[in-house]
Amino acid sequence: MDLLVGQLFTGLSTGSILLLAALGLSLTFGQMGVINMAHGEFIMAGCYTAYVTQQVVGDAGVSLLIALPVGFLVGGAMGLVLEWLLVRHLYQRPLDTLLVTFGVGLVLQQVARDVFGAPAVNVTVPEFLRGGVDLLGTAVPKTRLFILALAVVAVTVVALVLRFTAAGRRIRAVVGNRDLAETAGISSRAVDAGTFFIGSGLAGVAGVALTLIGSTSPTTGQSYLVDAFLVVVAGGMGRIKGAVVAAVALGTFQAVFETYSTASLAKVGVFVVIVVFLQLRPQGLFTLRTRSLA
Amino acid sequence: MPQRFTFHPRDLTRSLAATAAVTALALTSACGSRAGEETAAAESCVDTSGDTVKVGALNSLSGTMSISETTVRDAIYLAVDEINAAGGVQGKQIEIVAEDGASEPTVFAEKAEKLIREDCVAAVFGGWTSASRKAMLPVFEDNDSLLYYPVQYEGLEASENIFYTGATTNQQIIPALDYLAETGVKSLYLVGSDYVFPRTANAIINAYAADKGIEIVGEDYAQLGSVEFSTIVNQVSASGADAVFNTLNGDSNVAFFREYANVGLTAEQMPVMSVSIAEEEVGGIGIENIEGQLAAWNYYQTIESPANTTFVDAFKAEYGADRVTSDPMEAAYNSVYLWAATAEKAGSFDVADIQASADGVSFESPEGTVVIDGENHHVTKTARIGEIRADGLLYTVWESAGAIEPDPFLEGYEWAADLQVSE
Amino acid sequence: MSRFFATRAGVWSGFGAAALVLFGAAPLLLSGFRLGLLAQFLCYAIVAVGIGLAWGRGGMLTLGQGVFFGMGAYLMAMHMKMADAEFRNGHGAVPDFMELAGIRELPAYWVPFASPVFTIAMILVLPTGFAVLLGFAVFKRRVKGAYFAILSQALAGAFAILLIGQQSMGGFNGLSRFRYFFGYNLDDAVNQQMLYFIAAGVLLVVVAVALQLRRSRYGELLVAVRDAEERVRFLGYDAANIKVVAYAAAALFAAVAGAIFVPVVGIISPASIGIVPSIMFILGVAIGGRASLVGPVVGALAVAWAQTALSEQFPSAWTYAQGLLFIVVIALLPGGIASVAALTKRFQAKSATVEAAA
Amino acid sequence: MTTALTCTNIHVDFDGFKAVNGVDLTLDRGEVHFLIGPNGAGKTTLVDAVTGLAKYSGSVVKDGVELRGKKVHHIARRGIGRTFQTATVFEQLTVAQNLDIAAGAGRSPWSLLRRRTVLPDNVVAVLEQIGLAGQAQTPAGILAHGQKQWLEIGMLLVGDADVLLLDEPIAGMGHEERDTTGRLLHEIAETRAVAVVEHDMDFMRAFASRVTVLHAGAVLASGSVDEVSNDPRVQEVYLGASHEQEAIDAATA
Repeated sequence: MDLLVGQLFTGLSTGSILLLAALGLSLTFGQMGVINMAHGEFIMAGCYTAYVTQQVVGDAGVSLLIALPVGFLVGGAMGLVLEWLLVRHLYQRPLDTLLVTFGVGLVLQQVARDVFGAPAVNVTVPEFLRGGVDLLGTAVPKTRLFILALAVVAVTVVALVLRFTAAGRRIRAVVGNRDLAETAGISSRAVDAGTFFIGSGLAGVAGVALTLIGSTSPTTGQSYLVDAFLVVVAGGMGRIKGAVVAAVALGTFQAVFETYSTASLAKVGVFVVIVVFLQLRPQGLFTLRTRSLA
Repeated sequence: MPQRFTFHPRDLTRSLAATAAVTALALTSACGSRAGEETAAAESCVDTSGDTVKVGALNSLSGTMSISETTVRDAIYLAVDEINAAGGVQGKQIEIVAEDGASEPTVFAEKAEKLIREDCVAAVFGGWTSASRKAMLPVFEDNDSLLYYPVQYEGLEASENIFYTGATTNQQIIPALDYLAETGVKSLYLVGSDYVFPRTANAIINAYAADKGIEIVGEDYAQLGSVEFSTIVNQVSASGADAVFNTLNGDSNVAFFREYANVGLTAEQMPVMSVSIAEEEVGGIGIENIEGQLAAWNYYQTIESPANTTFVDAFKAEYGADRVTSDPMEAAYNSVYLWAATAEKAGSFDVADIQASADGVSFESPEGTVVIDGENHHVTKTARIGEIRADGLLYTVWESAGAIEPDPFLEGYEWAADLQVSE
Repeated sequence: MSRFFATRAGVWSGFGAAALVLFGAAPLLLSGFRLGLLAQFLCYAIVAVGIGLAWGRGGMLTLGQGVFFGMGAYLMAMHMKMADAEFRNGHGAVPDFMELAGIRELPAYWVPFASPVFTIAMILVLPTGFAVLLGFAVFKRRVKGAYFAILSQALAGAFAILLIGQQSMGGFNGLSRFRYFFGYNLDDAVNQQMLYFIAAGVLLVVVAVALQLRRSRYGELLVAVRDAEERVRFLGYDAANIKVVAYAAAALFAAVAGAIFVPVVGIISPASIGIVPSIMFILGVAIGGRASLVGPVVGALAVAWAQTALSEQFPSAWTYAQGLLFIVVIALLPGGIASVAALTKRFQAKSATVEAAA
Repeated sequence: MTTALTCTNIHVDFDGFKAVNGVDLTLDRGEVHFLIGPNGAGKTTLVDAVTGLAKYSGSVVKDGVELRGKKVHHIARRGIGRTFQTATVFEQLTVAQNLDIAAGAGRSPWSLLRRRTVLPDNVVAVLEQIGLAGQAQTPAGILAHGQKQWLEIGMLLVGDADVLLLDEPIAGMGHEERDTTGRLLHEIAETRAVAVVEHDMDFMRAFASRVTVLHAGAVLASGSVDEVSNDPRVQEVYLGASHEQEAIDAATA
């Protein structure tokens, strides 16, 4: 019984981690069709932001609160540079974007290795997040609750921004119909750059948060990237709602499957489920219908 | 009237046939010896006529394993520099040819072959993962050359062409179990990464536990590099085991210990015995998450002996005061000295002479005296249980009575009869 | 130049020159070790030809060729381990690595691989069949572009993880320590050269097959599907079938390359077939020129050579170089080296006309 | 004059938006049948439905065979060809290769895997018919805009389509080209049914055998050019005949 409650929470928690990692992708890949393989390295940049902030500030709690917005800016700034230097020249060639950003990811990993060294560095968990709280007889780590809450906040903010702000309406307009948006006087250049900034910034935030539970090393981002892409693929292009449902579903599936089998087989199982699922709904859970022939 | 195209050839059936014919011809003219026939052994090209002798250092300088393997390389260089400063081996200066194994077994195999056949080195030092050793083994056997392998491993291997200077299972796993049994542990939870070492180690632990009446309450494997330990820690926590035996590798340890501490498990309640966490790894995990936990090795930086003081001082002088020394580094350092001592004893760098003279060669190493076993090419080692303390270093809390003879096939343990394999 | 190579005489002389270099010059000039290395690189080149077909001509960016490469390699490795065990300990003996893993009974699915004929048949059929099934599953549902790329990449990851978990397939360590290749001693230098010849011969055959596929009506159709899939569908073709053929051919090439790779290198492990090795296959193809025939071969050889030559001196610099190559070549030179040749030719032609006019 | 295609009570629903709402349409061989109507009237969606791209309810029957539920390429193989608003040809391939591919949907795998030695007779004939015989070896990508449209029509002809659904075939053409295209359409229609989605009213007047006006997903009127332009409901939709051109400009913007 304890284990069951624990596992259900684990599913939710794994889902929230996936969601945090995938939310930025859902914007850049989903809304813009850009496959940013360096997204994982932006997450890693967030991790190291948390590390550096902690080295400077000292107190783990204060530095976490500072690192979250700073991580957003660091990730966002890297995203802007990437968009401006490379991605904007490749909007017509999505597959090439994938390979180019993979190259960027390789370079960033090596930069991290040369700057911070190859071994993992330690980001101390603040006192108020240590230990667990009792939930129906199971100890649930506070760090995971924090990440769950952060994921909820991030999704809510992104959804509100998209729905209610002028910038968000512009983004949705460009996604819906780029040409029409242009004729309506929306600069799709600025919108693209802005979307990339937000998406990459979210990766930075995810990185800061993930230092609470995982390691901070040059290869950290890699461990989240493929799963995050699968979330976006299963969730459907351009749909935050889809990403949320897919992340929680995949997280729960993984956690439950792992209880009755091994972690390795659970990973393989996730892949099989996604391929089968795409047979049923090739465009993902939720789709935007357009009349274009692409 | 149909219009003719300007394309010329019809199709390539004929060129295909021709290619196949050329290949077949080349093949029939090129067949060598078949199974069962003797193959002429590859001629060794080692040249020691000058005043230097070449050795290879083969470690991963790039890729995931570079974290660990670069430290081993530093130790190898330190030993070589010391030996050279003291006059070299048989009066010859040692010259290192360095190669990058790139964390990939195929690259290890390729580079080992290059070191032997192109660079003509007398011996190679390096390798870390069992996968890399398994990849290199046939290369060293086929070319009849020598590898000195410095990392603790899962045992069940003894090649004429490899010297194993790290611990085999009866010098690390079994003493760790003895220690746990002595401290009254009655039930164990096994957590490991999904590869050969943890699986073999856990097979041994299961056999040991069956014999000694210890209950194994769980056995879980995480994918290598996995950082999601919620499920496993939940299960560990729910199991109520007396202790955890941890054979996780690399970044997984970071995530595991964080999760472990976060659900409120402590070293007092449920100690974790780790066999892959050394001084280098503690920093990344965060001392607050792992303080008080146990490790099983043969060497710690904190060992108090003249030989170790010399080693640690020399290492810090060379590579910086903030650097730490660890078990695999020490074993690599020893391996160079053991090779040099064997060559001195044999009066030759020839592989056959080294193999013949190896038995009984000893070295006053930082961990104590180590002696080569000529039979299985492993070395005697003292087992030590270490506790991780607040300064991030490991301190000996228990050590075996004297050096333990290497027994890679566990022939001296009756309860391990089912694990033994025919070599 | 390229005109010439489009003629029959050109094709013949191209193949002739390649055969001369591979079968004549290389064995004479290279040491046994270097020749073995070249054989390994040729295996990568065989994979590259298939990627050139699927990606360059068919527009399917397959980031999971490691799966098919690995299938071919593991199937061959299974046979070689079986043959080895049989030779040492008689029929039905358990291969050495299984003993180490505590497996005392030969798993049933290993048994048929004692037969060389069965093994070769499986190498040709199994990966290709899997590619056909998977291809139908995704292409019929019109999963394409980035979706396909990411799925194929996830497939490579899942396959590697699956293998790591299988102790009866060697787990993380993979399969190694082979002694015989269809009865021939692998430590004999003559037999090592024979393996090189096989690799070289297979590469020429694969290039010839790819050439035929490109120049046939099918090849034109494939380009048509790449550039305007819907148009092809509205002309009455099932575009999925067309794509599946190229995808399966690429899978077959990769599987054959894997099967040769194992005796040449002496080990196959999950580290050689996962996500990163799979994407590295792409690098050579991109550099050489994805849409050209010989470009992927040249690119794959160049990248493998550069990796070997540079990584030992500058391990950190090589990683930067890899990353920068991806960025620079794909962003600025999507046609690869092959397009440089075409560009200079056009430039020369232009200056020639200018001169003629003057 | 025989009926080639009969559409009955076609409905297309995009997430609640009724793009086509109960359309009946008959295409006869020997006619150039124009489909007109303001933007969003459902013209292209109707073509999408008939060719299998959009899901619909209702019935489309060609030569006695129900097409609903068949896959795109099966419908195409039954002789229904379409073009797109922007001419879609294989730009990397030559004109002759484009036509050869279009002619070969029924080829056996074996002949596909071999090289083409001579051009099929029907390809040669169509090259003449669409006026591109001189450009047979030109890559389609560098053809003029109008030539691409002709090539796309030619691709349907060599594929033996006898129902041609053409989406704005004269978009971007000059006067002379329009007339050539119009004559070509009539030549084609001698043995086939041709439907043209078009905004250009002059072109429609000059070449339509029959006109169907769609509005808000339904048929507003159908008949000869005169009948339709005298229909008051049609005039209302187009804001009166005198303002016709402005209305069209607005509609095409």
